[in-house]
Amino acid sequence: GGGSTGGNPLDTTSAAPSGSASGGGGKAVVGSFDFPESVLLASIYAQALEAKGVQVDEKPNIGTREVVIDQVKSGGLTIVPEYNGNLLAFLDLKNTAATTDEVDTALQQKLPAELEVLDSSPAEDKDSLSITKDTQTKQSLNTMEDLAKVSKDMTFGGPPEFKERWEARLKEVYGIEFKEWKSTGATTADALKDGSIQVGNVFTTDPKMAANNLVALQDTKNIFPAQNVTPLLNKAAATDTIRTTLNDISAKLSTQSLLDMMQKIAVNKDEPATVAKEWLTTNGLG
Amino acid sequence: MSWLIAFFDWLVEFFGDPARWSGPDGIPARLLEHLEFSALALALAVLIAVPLGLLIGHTGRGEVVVVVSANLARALPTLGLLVMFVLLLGAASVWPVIIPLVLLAVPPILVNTFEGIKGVDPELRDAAYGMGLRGGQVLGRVLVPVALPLILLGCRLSAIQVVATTTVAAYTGLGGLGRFIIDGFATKDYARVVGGSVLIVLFALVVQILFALAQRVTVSPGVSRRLKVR
Amino acid sequence: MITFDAVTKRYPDGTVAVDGLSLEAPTGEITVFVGPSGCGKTTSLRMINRMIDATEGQILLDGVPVQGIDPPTLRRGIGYVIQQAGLFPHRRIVDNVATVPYLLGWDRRKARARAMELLERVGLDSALARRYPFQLSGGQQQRVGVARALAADPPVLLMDEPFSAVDPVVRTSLQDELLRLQAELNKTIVFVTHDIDEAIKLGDRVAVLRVGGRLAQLADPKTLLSDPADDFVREFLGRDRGIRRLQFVSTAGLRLRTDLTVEEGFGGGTAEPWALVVSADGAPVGWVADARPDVLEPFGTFVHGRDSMRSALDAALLSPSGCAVGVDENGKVVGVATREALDEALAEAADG
Amino acid sequence: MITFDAVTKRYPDGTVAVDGLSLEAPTGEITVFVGPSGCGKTTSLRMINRMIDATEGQILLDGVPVQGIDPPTLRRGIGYVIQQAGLFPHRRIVDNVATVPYLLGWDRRKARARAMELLERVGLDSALARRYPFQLSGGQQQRVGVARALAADPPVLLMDEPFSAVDPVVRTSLQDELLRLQAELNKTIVFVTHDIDEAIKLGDRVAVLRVGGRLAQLADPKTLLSDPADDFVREFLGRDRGIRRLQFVSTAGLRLRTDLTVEEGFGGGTAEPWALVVSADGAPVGWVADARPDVLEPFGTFVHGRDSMRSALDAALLSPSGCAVGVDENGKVVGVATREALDEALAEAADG
Amino acid sequence: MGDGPPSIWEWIARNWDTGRVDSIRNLLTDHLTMSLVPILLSLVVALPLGLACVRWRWLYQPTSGLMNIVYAIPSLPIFMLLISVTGLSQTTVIIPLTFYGMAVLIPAVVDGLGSVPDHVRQSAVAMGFTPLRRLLAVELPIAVPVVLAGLRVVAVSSISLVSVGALIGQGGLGSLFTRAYQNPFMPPVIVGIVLIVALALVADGLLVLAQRLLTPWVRARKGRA
Ligand SMILES: Nc1ncnc2c1ncn2[C@@H]1O[C@H](COP(=O)(O)OP(=O)(O)OP(=O)(O)O)[C@@H](O)[C@H]1O
Ligand SMILES: Nc1ncnc2c1ncn2[C@@H]1O[C@H](COP(=O)(O)OP(=O)(O)OP(=O)(O)O)[C@@H](O)[C@H]1O
Ligand SMILES: [Mg+2]
Ligand SMILES: [Mg+2]
Repeated sequence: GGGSTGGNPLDTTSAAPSGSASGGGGKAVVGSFDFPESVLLASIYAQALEAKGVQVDEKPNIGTREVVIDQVKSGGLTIVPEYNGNLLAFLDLKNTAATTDEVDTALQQKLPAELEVLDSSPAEDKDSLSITKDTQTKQSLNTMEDLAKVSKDMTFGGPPEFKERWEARLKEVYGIEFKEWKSTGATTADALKDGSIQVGNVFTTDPKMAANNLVALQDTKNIFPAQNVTPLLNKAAATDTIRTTLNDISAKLSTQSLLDMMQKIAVNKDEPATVAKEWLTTNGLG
Repeated sequence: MSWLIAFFDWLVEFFGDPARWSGPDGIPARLLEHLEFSALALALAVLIAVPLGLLIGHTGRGEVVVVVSANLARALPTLGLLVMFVLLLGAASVWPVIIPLVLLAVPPILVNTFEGIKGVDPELRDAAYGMGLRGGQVLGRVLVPVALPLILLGCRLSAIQVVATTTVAAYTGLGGLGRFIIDGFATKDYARVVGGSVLIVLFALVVQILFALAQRVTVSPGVSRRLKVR
Repeated sequence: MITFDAVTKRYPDGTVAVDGLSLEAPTGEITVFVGPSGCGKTTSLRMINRMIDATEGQILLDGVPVQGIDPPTLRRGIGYVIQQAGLFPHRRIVDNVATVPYLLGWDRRKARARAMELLERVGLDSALARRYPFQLSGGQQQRVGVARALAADPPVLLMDEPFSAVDPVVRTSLQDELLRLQAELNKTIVFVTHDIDEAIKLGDRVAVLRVGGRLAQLADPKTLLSDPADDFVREFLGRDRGIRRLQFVSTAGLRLRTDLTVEEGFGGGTAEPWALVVSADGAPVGWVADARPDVLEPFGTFVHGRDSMRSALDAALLSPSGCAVGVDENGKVVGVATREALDEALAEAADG
Repeated sequence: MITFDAVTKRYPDGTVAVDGLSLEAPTGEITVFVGPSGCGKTTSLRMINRMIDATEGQILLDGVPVQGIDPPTLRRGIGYVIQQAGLFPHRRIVDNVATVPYLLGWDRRKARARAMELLERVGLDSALARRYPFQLSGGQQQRVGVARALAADPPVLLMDEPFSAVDPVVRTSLQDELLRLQAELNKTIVFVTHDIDEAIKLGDRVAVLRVGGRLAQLADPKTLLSDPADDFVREFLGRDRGIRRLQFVSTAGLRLRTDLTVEEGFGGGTAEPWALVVSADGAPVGWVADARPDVLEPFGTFVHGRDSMRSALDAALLSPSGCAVGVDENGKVVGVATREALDEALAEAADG
Repeated sequence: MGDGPPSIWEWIARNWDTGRVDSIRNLLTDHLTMSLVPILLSLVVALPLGLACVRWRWLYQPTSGLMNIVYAIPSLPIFMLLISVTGLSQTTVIIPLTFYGMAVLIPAVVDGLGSVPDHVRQSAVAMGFTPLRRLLAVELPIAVPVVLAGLRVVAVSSISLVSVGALIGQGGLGSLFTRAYQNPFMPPVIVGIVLIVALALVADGLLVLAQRLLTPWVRARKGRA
């Protein structure tokens, strides 16, 4: 299918960028993708900024990168918690940068003029192809190379945009082809468990990995790039207050703390905002 | 104007792509899935609502139940029900989609069937009994044929709502034309969103036409007064 | 014969619609229930075919209590005609009429043939048979209603204000039609109306009910008019009771004089102050007074032997001569009823 | 006075509803338009207040052509009453009646006071004023319709079959009410009906129209009955024309005999074959025949001077004696009209 | 904050008013705005359009045909397409819901005016009402019950439809559903459904009350069998 987004007349949209830094705190619209970790990160950003006197408007749970980035470009959103690798892949599908540094460098080159990324945090949440422990033992699969041999009989499940981005790359690098691609949003883990798919795209920090006995196949050829949490900003609306605040957060955020926080959200069903607040307080940012 | 052109471009892009016309993500497969979900939901709704409406309209007992429950069912958010049933039953089966759709489809059919039967001229009912028709015969041979336009109207309204709402099924990973819309949105492929929507609207229009035909065939000209007088 | 034996109907809300009603509707006659609105006419009628069940007492059909008969079976043997005809809008006229035959399991062809025959009988063009009810006028629909009730040739016919929704002219013709049909068919008919004129015109016997569902009087129309049982009935019968009574007095015995006519064009007079000018073919032309032989005065006619004394009196009152012109069915003068002759006949009627 | 001057109405589809109609509806009188269905009665009526505009000819209101007047203004000065009363279901009775006063900008209090006064005038309890139309019976609604039309005291009243949807008893009382009101108010009324009895009862002048919208006859009711212009009118007037004519003949000149009464309890007879027994307070008790002195026979009464000859004749026909009992307004016997006296009076009436 | 998932009551208490955008209270307010505005807006637009359709009969066929099509378009794609025009605002949800409302209300207005008995209209003319005054003082008031019946349907379904907006992050209480779906947890779903149904019933009740007050002349006439 043709997923071309070029020449889309709606790409340049009407909503005017919110006026740039004005005096004290300024204004910011913090958005997030439609998965809990993104919502959590956005909430951390938002509450930290509020503490700094920025007037914050939150728009959680908007949708996929394709939709969200557009909004940041047009100024409908000021800030989104991004992952550097995915952002790069989104901007330049062919780019093979893998490590955090490589990715960040490449990103700076490819980033459109309206956008700005801040420092990448050490906290990382990688994409993965995951299978159940059951499948792993039965078919003795450990790496994605192993998967290539059996993938033709398997059904894959993941968010709809994953196919667009990775179908070609997976085939090219590993020779992985699936019998069928299914769109499973938040239910990928459940679908793996009930067997309606055999391979799924799950984030490595997703608490569902552990909860459902899932294992990630090793990405031996490093096609999934580094995925450090990286704030993405609308350049026009960015202020120094925002930049410093967010950079402070990125510095303090680690993969482990992300995992811990996600655990609270997924298992204890704590609200992202509450968890975010807790973390900010503990780290002296709130 | 540019709107229209863009719209047209999208349609060409969507329908013009030969790959769209085959495979599990192709138009025919998705259409079939959509049809399956909608038809199943509608059939269940008809099976529930029509007999209930007939019974209550005919006996005149339980009128309040109809009004209240119909209103309540209308108020139920389909998305909420969908999520609730996914959480309860898992995303693998079709029931989490079908149940909310049935709940959505029942009120219009129920209310219209009930009103249709209740609204039949009491003189007519009287005449039927007076001629020696039994209760069931009165219902089947007189009340239903006379109330048929309203009953069909209820089914048509429900069918259209179901067709439009089956889209939401895609949210939980099930198929149907909604896939084009959800996936198209996720990948910002507006051609797919527009193409899917157009397919759904066409689908709904076909449903309208089918119901209009069904009405022509099943409703007596004496009731629809289609015939020219003299 | 339909027998009401101390029948009472009390509705669940306590309304006593019919109270201890006992009467008989003889076989082959039209019995009319008449009375003010809410007096229980409809209730009484509907107890016969068990659309409503009596609270107390019983109703017998040729001696058999209706309570013992399964209602649908009972009803298929009783024709039922109501105000708006109650035709099934989704069926063609012919199928409407054939409803009961179908129910009784008649062969389709036979049922339709019967329906066509009945449509003709009630005076409807067979071209109407393929139409739907909405394509008929109110009067035509009412005729279809009657045909439908007659379809299975039931011995009993119940009619609840069948003609009250149509305009007066059509109404009169429907009444005449019913009388003509009844003369052929001899059904046992119970007819409900709130119009006393209709009751008197149609009824062999008229039952006047008063509100509360009690029988005020049961009598043939003539007796009703001459001997109302009480003030309620008298009031209900309204004015002109005396004049309307004449409707039941035949002119057959009315003495006619044939010596009061002169032929048109012949100048000669009679010995009397008035003479009736008659045309060459026997039709009346006008009265001439002795005093003014060239002025034709108006006249009134009645068909001798067929019309009632009411018509004869009316005819007499239309003319300054005070005499009514008797004609035959073809309009030919058969004689003149003088005021004396009328007085005589009226006096006799009053005595009888 | 309303004047139709060669008025023709042709509908866009070509139907000629009214064809060259010329007539006058005099001030302070009731002019009735009567005729079969579709003869253009409603069309004629509505051209007066310009709900329909004439195609040719003109209509004058006291000499002023209505075409020159702005329709809403014209209509506010003309009362209009129709069959279904046309009450506004969303307004209380009092506000319904006050509609035109409100439109004319009257003060609210004054308009309501006027409405209350009118409700009383048409015989409605003032407790009904706060009700909504659906809470009233058909007859009551019709009374409200009349009150509403009268609210702004318009000199002209148009009534289109105002009483034809109510049952006969109520209808009669509404007609009586209208006559009583008119005696007080002296409006110029144009009244449409298809019921010839109503026309004759209410009309000072009756215009009979034939289908196609042509005037068949315009006359006062008495003339109409005695001299129908042609067969169409004669047919339309129906039977009993002679008898109904008597309605317009007063009993004032009827010769009464006072020597035919005997007091109750006194055994003595009279010289005649019949004697009327009268109670101590003057009320009639019954006739006794010479031959059977202990049997009381029925009698009929009329109020002498007030009732018409029709009543007198009816009264005579109710009794085997053939005599009508004349009473005064209180029901006391004033004398007996023998058949001879009646014959005399009738002959006179026929001549007149 | 204890370990393990909270009970539904704890969850409600925790989230009722956190001061954040996604507290239940704020969602409720958003939900109300996004459903009430289209209800009112569609009424305001449908009235003149309905009147126009009555005045010019030929308009009704095409209008109702168009509205039939509008009714058949699922809300989701319209939300998505509108994002590019109106952005991530409540307007994106309000516009399509307004159109759905119109699809129900225009026929209701037409039917309502059609329910004015002809004799009532005629007698208004005959009493000298000018056309505008007749419309305002006679025809519209009598049409109220039918229009209100339509408005009840619109109100209830708007309130329930807003929740679909959650799929683009603008769903009021509907966002409880997406949240609960992404992070499987039942209490938000239940709270969402209950609140939406409650809102709908309250709105419906208010409209019934409004009908009672506005149209005291309409009473269910207890017909007898
Ligand atoms: N189902 C019922 N429940 C309670 N009361 C009833 C019922 N049906 C009729 N009635 C009452 O019984 C009485 C007689 O009703 P019925 O219909 O027999 O009168 P009717 O003589 O036919 O009157 P009409 O001339 O108006 O048709 C009335 O007072 C009526 O209100
Ligand atoms: N708007 C119209 N367009 C065409 N023809 C009409 C229209 N209104 C009435 N007519 C026709 O004009 C003729 C006279 O109609 P009108 O309503 O005046 O009759 P009417 O005497 O009042 O009859 P009815 O007693 O039935 O009320 C009828 O033939 C009728 O069909
Ligand atoms: Mg009755
Ligand atoms: Mg008319």
